Amino acid sequence: MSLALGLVIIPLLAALLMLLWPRLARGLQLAAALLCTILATMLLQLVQQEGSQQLFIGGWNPLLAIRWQADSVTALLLLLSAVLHLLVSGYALAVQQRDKLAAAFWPLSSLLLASLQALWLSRDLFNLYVCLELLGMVAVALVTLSGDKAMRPALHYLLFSLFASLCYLLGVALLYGAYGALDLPLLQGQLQANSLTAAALVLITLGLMLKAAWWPLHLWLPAAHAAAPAPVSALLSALVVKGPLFILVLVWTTLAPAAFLNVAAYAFLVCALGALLLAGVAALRTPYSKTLVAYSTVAQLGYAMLALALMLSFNLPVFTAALWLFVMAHALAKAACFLSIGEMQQTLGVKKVAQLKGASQTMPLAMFAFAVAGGSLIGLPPSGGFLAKWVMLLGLWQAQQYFLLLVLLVATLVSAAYIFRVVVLAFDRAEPTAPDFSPQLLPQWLALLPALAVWAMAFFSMPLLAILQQELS
Amino acid sequence: MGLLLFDLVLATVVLLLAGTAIFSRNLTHAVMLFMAFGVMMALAWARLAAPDLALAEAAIGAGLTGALCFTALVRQPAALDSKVATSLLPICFVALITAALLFSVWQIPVSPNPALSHEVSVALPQSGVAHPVTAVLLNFRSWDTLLELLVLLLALLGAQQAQSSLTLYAGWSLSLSWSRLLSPLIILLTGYLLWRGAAAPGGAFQAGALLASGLVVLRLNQQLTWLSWQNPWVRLAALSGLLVFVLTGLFSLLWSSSRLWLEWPTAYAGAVILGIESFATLAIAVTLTLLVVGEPTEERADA
Amino acid sequence: MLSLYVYFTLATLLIGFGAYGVWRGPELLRRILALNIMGAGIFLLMVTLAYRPVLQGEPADSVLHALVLTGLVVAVSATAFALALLGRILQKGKA
Amino acid sequence: MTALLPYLPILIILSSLLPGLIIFSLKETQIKLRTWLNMLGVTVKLIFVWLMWRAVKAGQEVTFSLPFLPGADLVLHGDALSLLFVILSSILWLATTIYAIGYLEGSPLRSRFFGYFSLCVSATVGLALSGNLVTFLLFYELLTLATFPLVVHRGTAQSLAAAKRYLGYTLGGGVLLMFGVALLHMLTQSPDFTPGGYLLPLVASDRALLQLAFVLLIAGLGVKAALLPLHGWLPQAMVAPAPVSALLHAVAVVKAGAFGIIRVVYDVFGVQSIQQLNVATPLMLLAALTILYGSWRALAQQDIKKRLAYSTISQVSYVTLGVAMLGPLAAVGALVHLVHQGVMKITLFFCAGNYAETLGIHDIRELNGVGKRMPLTSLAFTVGALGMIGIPPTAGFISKWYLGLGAAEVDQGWLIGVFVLSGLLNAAYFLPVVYRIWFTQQRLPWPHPQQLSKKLETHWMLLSPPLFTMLLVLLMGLFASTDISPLSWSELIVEREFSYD
Repeated sequence: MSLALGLVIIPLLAALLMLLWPRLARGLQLAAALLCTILATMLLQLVQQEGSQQLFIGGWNPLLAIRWQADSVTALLLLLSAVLHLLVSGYALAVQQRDKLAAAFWPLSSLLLASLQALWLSRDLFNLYVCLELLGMVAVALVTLSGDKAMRPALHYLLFSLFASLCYLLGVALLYGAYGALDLPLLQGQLQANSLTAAALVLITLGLMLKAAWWPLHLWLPAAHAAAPAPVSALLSALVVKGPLFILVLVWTTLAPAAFLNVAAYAFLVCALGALLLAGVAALRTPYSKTLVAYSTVAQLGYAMLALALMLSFNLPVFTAALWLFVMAHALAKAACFLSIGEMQQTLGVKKVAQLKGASQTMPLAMFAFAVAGGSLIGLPPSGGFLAKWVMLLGLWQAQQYFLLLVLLVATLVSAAYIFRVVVLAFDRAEPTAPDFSPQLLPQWLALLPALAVWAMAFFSMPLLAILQQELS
Repeated sequence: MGLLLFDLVLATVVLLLAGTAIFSRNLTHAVMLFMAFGVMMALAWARLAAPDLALAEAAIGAGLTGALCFTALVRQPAALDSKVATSLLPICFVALITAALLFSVWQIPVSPNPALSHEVSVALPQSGVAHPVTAVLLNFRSWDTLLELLVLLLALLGAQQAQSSLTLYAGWSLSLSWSRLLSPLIILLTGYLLWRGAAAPGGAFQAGALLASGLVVLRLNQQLTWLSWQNPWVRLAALSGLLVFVLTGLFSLLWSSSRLWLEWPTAYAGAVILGIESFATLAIAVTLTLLVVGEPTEERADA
Repeated sequence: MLSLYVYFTLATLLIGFGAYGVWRGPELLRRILALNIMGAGIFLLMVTLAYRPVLQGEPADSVLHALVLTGLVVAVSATAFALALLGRILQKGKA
Repeated sequence: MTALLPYLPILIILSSLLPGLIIFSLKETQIKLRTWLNMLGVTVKLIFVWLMWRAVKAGQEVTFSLPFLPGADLVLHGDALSLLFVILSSILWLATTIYAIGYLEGSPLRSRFFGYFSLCVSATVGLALSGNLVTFLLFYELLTLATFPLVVHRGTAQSLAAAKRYLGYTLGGGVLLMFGVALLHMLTQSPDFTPGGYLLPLVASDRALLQLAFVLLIAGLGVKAALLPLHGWLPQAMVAPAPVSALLHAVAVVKAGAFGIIRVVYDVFGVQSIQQLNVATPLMLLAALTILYGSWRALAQQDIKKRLAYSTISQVSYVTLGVAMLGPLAAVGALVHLVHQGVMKITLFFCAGNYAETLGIHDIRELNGVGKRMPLTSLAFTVGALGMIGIPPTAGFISKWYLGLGAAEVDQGWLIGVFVLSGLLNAAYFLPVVYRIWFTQQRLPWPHPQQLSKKLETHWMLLSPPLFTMLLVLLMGLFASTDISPLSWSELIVEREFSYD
């Protein structure tokens, strides 16, 4: 468990030192990111070998202490966030001078990593609240790095986020009032199916859905994610919305009484359908390229919702696997999308989709990164997105959900439509938008890295599925 | 019976204050009503056997938030008359939800699950402090507290990103002599609150908030010009709470036998907690001060 | 005993008022105030919950008190941040 | 030598993939290096293919597998059928590469073009070598992605529209295929392709699901094979440069669909299951309808490439039809037509490209008297056209003959009527063109003549590929009975496919 501790404390300490000595920031950032990636890999190995690890902070009785738990899903998520942090930091380092990235980016992004890692590890309802709040504040602070134009989206984001945390806190308070405990494993199986529990769960779910930007509570997301600087958008879309999702899954799989599962599954299903179809259409229609990617996040989260809904209504392990595969594939692909779109926006000095015309001639690598990442979002083999979709398809055939198969088909085509909306334009040769300055290769390569990582994911499907299966047994 | 009457009156007052704060046409009034609401809230909490919280709410909830709101109010556009849209449908909707919530809240069992409280009283002797709230905050659930300090720091970092060049505290004019007289007193009080926290209501946050109020007053009277984020020592002070917390944790991790995160050896727990609390107080005070007064800028000269 | 229900009700109503204000507040500052009122309602609920043992002659629930204290600091931090953002927005609007 | 054997399939793919990836990074001006890399790739690939051909002929199994999905490894497998397609695409790639180098001389963005060109061939070869459905699906989608930049290469509004339509159809088809493959995977995992299929044990228990899977698979593959309601992308995709059209029509895309149908019918379901599931007749009807429809529409086209495109729609469905008949002779016809049609159609497209590039001719009415100006190209065109109609001794005759025999064998006499009618239509849209070329006088000046060569009628790189493929068309027809002809190879395949029990 000292590995897990390192994963939280190293970025935290690094951030504090960066604040003290801003000059060291870049070096510290890279060192901390590298160290975290190594530690996370070691932790994953450890968990695979020895099973899930636990820690009661301070060594107190489970009732009193805050519990940390590193099971295989947690270990995977820890590794995912460390790796993404490393990749995004690399990109940020490459472009910081050109993009005039504010100095505050370094400590804030390190704090983002620390708070995410703390969230993945925590199994205490109130501690999760603090982590959520922390995550929300870091995210908003990062959005404000864009300066004036980002202030209003940032404030909206903050207000939504605060409201959501309060809903969550109220739910937790009700649960505590009824059952007198905050520790998730302790509460497991304790909850009775009465109106109090229902109210608590509804509030918790509502708050988390708002935070995770689940359709139809996603209204704050496109503006906030589109306003932030590219590396920040990448982190936000890839990781931050996954935090509340993780808690939601925890709550519904461990806490909720069996009697509620069906209703919840239906509610999630409706949201999932809305996200997959309507948010996809919104992505298809928006004129701005970053907003397109942001709407795509909302749409892609629909897959996770769908997986969660199916997980609750059918007791099939494939859906659990599908859920986390979606989360991972989307995180990597979306990071690549935002970085490449950001790179093109910076270099070409444009915001609209239509102005990306001819980008495959002016910035072939960045466009390629976008297309490759988009391929994973669509679910083309052999990408991580394909793996997730494949696993889900198997489950759907097995559960004989023909309507949902149809929905999945349409959703896939919609996502293909909005991805290729950009890619096709990029091949337009008539009057391509001229770059403001000569495109830089290194950042484009760095934007390509997460996209390549997500395609590599498919070739690690066996170990990945093995890890996810370990969780279930 | 008398107590119930008190409760009812208090509840009515609080509710009225909150309602008028939300529905009042004048934003300035709303802010003032909100501050009064905070004070009444503190009263309610004192009534509900939570003196720590009453203290904190008075200092933080009413005082600090109110002060912050006032500074924001100055920047509001002149047209202050506005009206909360009171269309029927949203009101009904919220009322319905509130009713449902009320119904659920009433289901909460009156006699709670005693397990956790029992556990606290059992573990209290090993925690190093006598006051259970402090024990929970800095020992049993110290991880929460560490993260909370981080949240506070983040608020400062975020606010600095949003820092506007114009500072509008010119209206404040407390005389210098007053503030000079006040400051030693405040520091004394802070120390007392902090020390008391180990055994009785009081502690780092209340003390920090108090210290901050003193610093704010001094800062606004053109004293303490060194108090700015640019100054590395100030940064160190603002970070000291977190740094000491983390480093103490790591130190105890290395030296204690069980090697658990944030586990204080029983023998030293009291001292460790007092140490952490002192630095936390300093950090909180500096952070809050910076939050309220912001960065000094050249334009301030005309104040 | 009845007092408990008085405070339960008060807390819930505050939450309702706050939620309405957050939703329909005409100015951003008002929404921030409303959020604080909603938060105060939740904290009040928690304090009331903590008061339950007192009715049975035991000390109040210190864990809940600690949680509320943490929550308060979190809330004030968030409010300060929100107000700073608001200040920047308003200043820009004026300029 | 034997140590190399298991790696042959992956080496065959890499021999075009690696040069492709390197070409992407080349500068526009590094023409020599690019040409050299292209040629090296082709040569190396042909050597590997030859090695594999020897091995398969000797009855050796060549299998390469990587762990991929649970229950479905990434299997590359060299058997007689896959080799047929591999050889076809490798040889035609050689011709098309030479042609493309000549065709694109001096045009911009050639590194990108040749990069994707190589990726496209890698995907095609991978698809041919796929050892199970999941691997096939993977390369099928990669093929879509690799061909899309080629279709859109010109970057005009027209090609953007065509590319969008192409993507819409092919990605839709890909998703349907994926759903079908997932359904089968759920039922039995994805074992390697086996002659005679592996689904027979399930026919009794999961009849409806298997029928659904068949429909999904055929619909997914039918998009690329341009089966009737799914053919809409093909005529539009004509805006691509001529070598791309040649490759799309003759080898890569439409053949990938047809090849997939062959695999699904023979090696996944198997003749017996198909018969028991009663799904062959609808497929047969659809194919017959497509044959007639394509020929009929070709008749009305005045643009040379458009006419050829509709002709492709019609001709590829011969393959589907032959497969759907489920008889051994028809199967021979289908397989051999896969090869013959590819070679003939690529000849025609090369010639059409030559006319357009040398003289600026796009319309059939402008072809008057072109036989005198470009005799060699016109000769190749004529041979190709005659082959398409099915006149002996061209290769086209052989395949149509076997298809007719097959129809008689399975007692579907009406299909012979279809063949005759389609043959007449073919003649009706090809013979007037040939007549114009040779027997009419030039009336108008050439629209846009260019002097591409001092001695020859056009650039040698444009001229030699169609002559080479024309020669192949004749040789395959004349020496159909020899050991190395596609016909005898097809007979070998069918023997292995139909003698599993």
